[in-house]
Amino acid sequence: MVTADTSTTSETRDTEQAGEVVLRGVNISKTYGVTRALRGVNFDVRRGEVTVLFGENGAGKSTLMKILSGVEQPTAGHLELDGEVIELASTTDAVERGISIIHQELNLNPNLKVRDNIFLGRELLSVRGINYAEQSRITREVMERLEEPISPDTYVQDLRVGQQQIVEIARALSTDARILIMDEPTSALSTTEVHVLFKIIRELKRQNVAIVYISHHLEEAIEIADRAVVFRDGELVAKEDAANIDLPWVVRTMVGREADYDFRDEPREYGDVVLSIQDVSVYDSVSEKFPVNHVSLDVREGEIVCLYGLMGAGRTELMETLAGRDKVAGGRIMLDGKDMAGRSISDRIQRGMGLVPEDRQRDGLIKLQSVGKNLSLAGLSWWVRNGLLQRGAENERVKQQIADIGVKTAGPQAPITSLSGGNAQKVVIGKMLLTDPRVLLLDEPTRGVDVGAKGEIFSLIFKQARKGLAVLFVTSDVGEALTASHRIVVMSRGHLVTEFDPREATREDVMAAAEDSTPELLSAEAPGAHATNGADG
Amino acid sequence: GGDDTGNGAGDGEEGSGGEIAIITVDPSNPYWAAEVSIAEDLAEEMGYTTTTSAHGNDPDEQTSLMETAINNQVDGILLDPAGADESVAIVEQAVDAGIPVALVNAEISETGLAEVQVVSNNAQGATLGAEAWAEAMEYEGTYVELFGNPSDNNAQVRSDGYASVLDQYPDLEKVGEEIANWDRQQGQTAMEQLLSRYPDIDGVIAGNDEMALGAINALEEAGRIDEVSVLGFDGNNDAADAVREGTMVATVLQPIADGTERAMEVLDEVIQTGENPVDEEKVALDCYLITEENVDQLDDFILSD
Amino acid sequence: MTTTAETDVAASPKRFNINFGALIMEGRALVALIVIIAIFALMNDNYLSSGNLATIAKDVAFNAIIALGMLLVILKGGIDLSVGSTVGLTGAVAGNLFQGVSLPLTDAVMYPSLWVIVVIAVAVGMLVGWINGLLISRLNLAPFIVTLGMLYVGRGLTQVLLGGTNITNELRGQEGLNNEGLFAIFASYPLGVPISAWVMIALAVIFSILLTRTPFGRWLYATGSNERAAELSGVPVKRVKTRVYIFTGMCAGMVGILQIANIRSSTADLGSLYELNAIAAVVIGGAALSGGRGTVRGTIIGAFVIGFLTNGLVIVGVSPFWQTVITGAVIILAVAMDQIQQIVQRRRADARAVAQARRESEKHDDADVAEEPSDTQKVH
Amino acid sequence: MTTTAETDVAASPKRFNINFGALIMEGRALVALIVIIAIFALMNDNYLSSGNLATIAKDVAFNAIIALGMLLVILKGGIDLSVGSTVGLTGAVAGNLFQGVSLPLTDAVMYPSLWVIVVIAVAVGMLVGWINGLLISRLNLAPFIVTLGMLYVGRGLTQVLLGGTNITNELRGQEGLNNEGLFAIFASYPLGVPISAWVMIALAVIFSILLTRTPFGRWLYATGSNERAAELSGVPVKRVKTRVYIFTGMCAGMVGILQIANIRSSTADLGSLYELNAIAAVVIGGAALSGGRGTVRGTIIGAFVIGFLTNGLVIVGVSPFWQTVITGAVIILAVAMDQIQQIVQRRRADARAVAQARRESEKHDDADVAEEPSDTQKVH
Ligand SMILES: Nc1ncnc2c1ncn2[C@@H]1O[C@H](COP(=O)(O)OP(=O)(O)OP(=O)(O)O)[C@@H](O)[C@H]1O
Ligand SMILES: Nc1ncnc2c1ncn2[C@@H]1O[C@H](COP(=O)(O)OP(=O)(O)OP(=O)(O)O)[C@@H](O)[C@H]1O
Ligand SMILES: [Mg+2]
Ligand SMILES: [Mg+2]
Repeated sequence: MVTADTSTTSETRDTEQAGEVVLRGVNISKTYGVTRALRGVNFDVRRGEVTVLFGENGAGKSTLMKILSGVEQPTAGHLELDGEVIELASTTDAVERGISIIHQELNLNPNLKVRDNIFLGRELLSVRGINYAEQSRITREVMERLEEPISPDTYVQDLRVGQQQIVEIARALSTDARILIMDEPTSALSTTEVHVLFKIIRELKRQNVAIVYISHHLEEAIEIADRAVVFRDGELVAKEDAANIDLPWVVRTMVGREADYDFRDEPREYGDVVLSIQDVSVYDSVSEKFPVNHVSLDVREGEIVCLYGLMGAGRTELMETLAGRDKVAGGRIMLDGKDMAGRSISDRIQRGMGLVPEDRQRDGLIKLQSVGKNLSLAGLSWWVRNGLLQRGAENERVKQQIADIGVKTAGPQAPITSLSGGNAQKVVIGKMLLTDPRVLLLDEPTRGVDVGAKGEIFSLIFKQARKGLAVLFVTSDVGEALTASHRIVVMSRGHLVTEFDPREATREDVMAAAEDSTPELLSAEAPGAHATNGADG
Repeated sequence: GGDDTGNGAGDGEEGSGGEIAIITVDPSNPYWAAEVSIAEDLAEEMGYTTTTSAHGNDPDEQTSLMETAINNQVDGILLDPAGADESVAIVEQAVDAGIPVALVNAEISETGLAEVQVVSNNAQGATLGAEAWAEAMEYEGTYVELFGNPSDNNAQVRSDGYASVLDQYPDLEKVGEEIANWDRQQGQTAMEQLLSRYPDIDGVIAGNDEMALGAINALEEAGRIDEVSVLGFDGNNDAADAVREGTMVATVLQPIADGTERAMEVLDEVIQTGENPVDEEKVALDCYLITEENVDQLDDFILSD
Repeated sequence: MTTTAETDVAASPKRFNINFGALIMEGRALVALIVIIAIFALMNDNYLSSGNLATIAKDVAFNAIIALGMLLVILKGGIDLSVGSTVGLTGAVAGNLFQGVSLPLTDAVMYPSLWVIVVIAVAVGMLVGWINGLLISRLNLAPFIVTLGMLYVGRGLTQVLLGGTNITNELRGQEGLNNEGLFAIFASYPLGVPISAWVMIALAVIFSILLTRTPFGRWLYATGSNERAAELSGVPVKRVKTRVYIFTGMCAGMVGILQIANIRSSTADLGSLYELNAIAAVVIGGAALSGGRGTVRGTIIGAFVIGFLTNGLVIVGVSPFWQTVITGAVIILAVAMDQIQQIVQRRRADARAVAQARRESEKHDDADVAEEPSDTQKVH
Repeated sequence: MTTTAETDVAASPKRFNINFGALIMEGRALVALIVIIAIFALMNDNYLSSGNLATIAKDVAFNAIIALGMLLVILKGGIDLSVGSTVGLTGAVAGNLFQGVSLPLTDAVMYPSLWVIVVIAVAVGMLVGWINGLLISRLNLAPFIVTLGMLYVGRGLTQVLLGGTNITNELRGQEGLNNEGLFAIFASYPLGVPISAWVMIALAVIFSILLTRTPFGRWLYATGSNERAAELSGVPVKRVKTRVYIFTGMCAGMVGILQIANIRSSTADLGSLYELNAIAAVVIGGAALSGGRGTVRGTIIGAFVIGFLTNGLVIVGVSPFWQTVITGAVIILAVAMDQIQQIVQRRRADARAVAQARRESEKHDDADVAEEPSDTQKVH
């Protein structure tokens, strides 16, 4: 039960010295079964500074953060807060000592209102039970600070992912923490929202709050950093002042070698049109809007088309509609000249169109099964003889695929959960490649994936494209859009607004095209905005 | 209440009397199915409409069904009660509401409430059966007992009745007892297991026919049916067949047909005239022993002379 | 899918402080209830008589009290199959206490007073719940299987305690032993309403407050929808999980007492299959078996649906066999109703959207002959 | 938690082609089985006699056949409470067919031949399953509530069909009508083993192949583990979901036929509570009620655990009341066992890890005295 008494705490803070070590992890080790996630890490958090953690997927960043915030307890080593040895048995312990965390994965309760989520586990009480009025007031305050007009009474399930991430941030801010840990807080945020967040981070620094920041958007992270720390295989391998680092240094230190993060594929002669999207609209009966509105686009053999846009632009809806999960309200989807109307997902996969979904945890991985079974799932029909699976042939092909796409794993029998994020993503892509597709749809294939793996994933895509595969991929990363595609299509508020040739366009052009026509996002706050638009037009 | 009786009396002559609620135990069991069909047919002949419901020996369910009948202002209730003590209160409630209640097949532990309590004398029936069975056993050997649903007090009454006879014969030794919940399949499973435990068993007494028939199946399969004497209770058609074939030594017929008729007649009389024709509220109908000799006279719980 | 359904509706009317999603879910149950009442009332005049309403109230109350406990468990995303046998067990314990307890080592028999008996019986229910809760929260066992095991254990212990006979006369208590009054109190009709209905009302109010106005309520909803998130927010998830089973056990204990007073006997079968009716009531009332969604109001309505239905079937004289069939069909129908309605609505909305999209694109085509194609193809 | 557990174990022995995780889960059931057999065999010599083993085999077979169907449903993440009443219903349908079907509009009575009856009965089971499946997969209703409703509907229809009488003599068939032989075939003991056990073996083999060697099997595991991902991988999720209920219904239909041959009568209560035993067998055999994990082998072992236990309790002469208690306790224990074992193992592993880490960090400290602090502070 924390009361929001901002004034007094910030006063005391002023007397504290910026740059002092406030929280220190000493010799921290963490073991999960046979995995050694952290080995003897010494880590400092300083008042009024932003410490940024870099590291590949599975390097142990989140594990350390969980230990600092009381979610996990170290197998060995201890924590010191203001020079005093402490033990954090639970998150409540940590919050009471002023340590808050924004988790990498969204940790919200969709069936509760925003204010209830923000105060979950530390409800404000009055004589008549929970003091909802006060909770709402504070929530509204925090939301104002975040420049996000989310009502405290909205149910979290009605918010889009980006807004949910804002709620997570709001929760951490509302605890009035002295130490604030942000583990990938911006993975679902728009550029504008990221800027607001950075503004708040700077404000907090002035109030002497210590901040730990993790992101795979390296440029963004370098921008906000005061200090950089690099992890590799559970070990802390480098510490540097922000002034002394640049992108190549970060990549080199993270990956442990000179890594190629500039992946570029040369344009060439493309073949016939494989995928033809003709005036497609998608209706969402829930929001009563058209998240995809009269979209037309052709993708040719061997061509890699990037669908760029901001969060909520309708890209995922479009991709899922192409894959067959959602119905079209108008227009046609043609694959190799055949209309896909009424065809099921599996039909479309058989005919050569498969989707690598945006959320691989939720839509991509069969967690209870092995790497091999995950890989072969979509293409099982290849190995069926007389109704039975030829498991020998299947296994051969799967092994070969693991080698071809470079999945780092112990073998087809290894559980899928043993893979790092990047490798798991490769499995999801490899699964679709095993269906021998004509066109591959990739929705944010590199979200949450580290630089090294990102490069590998793109070289995998390039290789397939050279063999004639048509590729349509979604990204929210302009850099990626400019380097990894042959053509950039910008989507905004459900419309395709413009196209660019990546060799000629600049970052600013592309970003402006996406943001320009999106003064306000298609959020739940503007009901009917689009429907009216549609009716008029 | 007076107004109900009035109604009944008025319409009775023309054969379009009131409504009778028949509340029985479990009409999916042949025994109670017979009770229900006899009562329904008779009521129709007498010019009543009927609603039938079943409490499955659950006093709680019985309470709610009785209350529903009372609320429905039926003209009379024919009840096969769920438990002697458990049913007193609810019968009283019906009587207080001015609805005559006739009890059939089982009694309640108080008199002066129901118009009539026609019960088959389970204890007497059990002794009859036990005597015949003991004779077939030649008063010696080991036996097991299959016990009915423990929450139904007839299970205990019959078991006690058997014991009262069998205890007199020291050479008859009861070696095991299993609960089979009046059910044929459970009886069969229990018997199969008991046979594994006592391969040389000489006899089986069962609380009802269904369990006995299950036991007979088990014995037939084990090839021991010729050496083992089985006793049933109820006198249903399958049991009659078994007696005919000699696989069941005897069963005990509860005069359910007679009893139901008697109860219905009293109920009708009370509804029509307001007068209770019986002197003694409790009418205990004796059970009949069914053996090879008289089994051919048995059909659908009716033993013709 | 159901979740989304609630979402949509809850999303739109943000100005009001009422949970419209929940209301619609309950609305479905309410519609079912009204339809049922209307049909039977038309068929039989006595259906809505005050006497029959009292009967229904009493039956509904027993089911509703259990269902309220079940609601908590289901909100948590669990299930409790052992409530029925806990009702039997607490009834048997109470019955035994009325018979008196032989003190060990002496010949003395102790007769606890009525209120002591009541407290012990309810405590036994809570104990059973606590064991369920510990097994489920500490050992991470599946609630279904733990409570299934407990169903057998409880029923078996009931039979052991009763030893094949029902306890009936002893329940009246004896003068001077301070254990009289079970029937007078627990089978009474204060203000013409059965005591069980009063208990139901009291519990409904208490549980409503518990769920909406206390941190425990928030924690419970949170645990049911996303346990991990709740835990990371500092919700004492294990304690919440254990506690809901204790609440359910408590409800079962209360019904145990009320039922032995109602039927004036403690029998071995008491409470069997109560769990199924309670679950049906909770689900008909709009709760999701996956947890995190459900309300007290809905549950009560769900219990009334079942109560009015079974009573109505009896009162209009449907044959017992068909009663079973219809009850099953109504359970499915009540739950299917809003899904069907949603599907119909969605279809209609989709059709409208298709029409609109077509209209627009025709206009589009006309206007775009010059402009649009160039835009799309210019890069090639 | 269980998931992680399996993962860990499965992860280590990468060279072998066996799913060690599954083996451990079944191992627990196997241990329980061996313990049970050992105890009862010591207490009673007849326990392992060939006659008793045949008895056990028959009982186990009935439960196992149902449990195999239930396994598919549980793998999908569903549950089927209606199997027991489907057993009763198919038995009643078969019984009615033996009695002959009065053709409408004529006075003629048609007597289907034995095999037609068998096929129709099994088809009825599949029909019930299909309805369950459609309601669950198309309307997205919760399996628990749909099959609960179907439990009532099925039982009620059974009672309607039998109308209060058991069908017994007619099952023998009549010469010349081609409907003789029910008992001779479906209650026979080929090679001294009950026919139901042969059916169980055949189904176990078929289901094993189905689960491990066909796309359907993969689809089923995938659907149970992550329905959304399965769908996007081209798995026809709805068809898979519908089909598992049809399989369960088919198994129930087979048991219906086998049981009426076994007890030589078609009764209204046939099959009641089968669902609970089947679920217990599946879960004891290592399957997760949340779906995606479970094996045929485990399920069969689970059924044997229950069969050997209930038989043993009778054979050693435990009082019937206590039999219920012990059965419940063993169900919980069998499932709790591996959790307890895991907790112990994890504790031990943690202790080892702590020791190792400490050892290392001591080394580290020694080495770092000079180096580390400078590293940390150099930025200042
Ligand atoms: N609960 C757990 N059980 C077993 N292993 C775990 C668990 N949590 C993390 N790990 C393992 O510990 C290692 C470190 O994981 P961690 O989440 O800290 O990586 P990360 O640096 O945050 O990666 P990312 O950039 O992908 O978020 C990985 O190998 C991971 O698989
Ligand atoms: N299941 C849903 N329920 C309600 N609204 C939705 C749903 N899915 C998408 N939307 C809305 O549809 C619009 C388009 O969302 P979509 O996810 O397709 O965008 P996107 O460009 O892929 O962005 P993101 O990267 O966030 O997924 C948004 O306004 C979003 O809020
Ligand atoms: Mg991480
Ligand atoms: Mg998207």
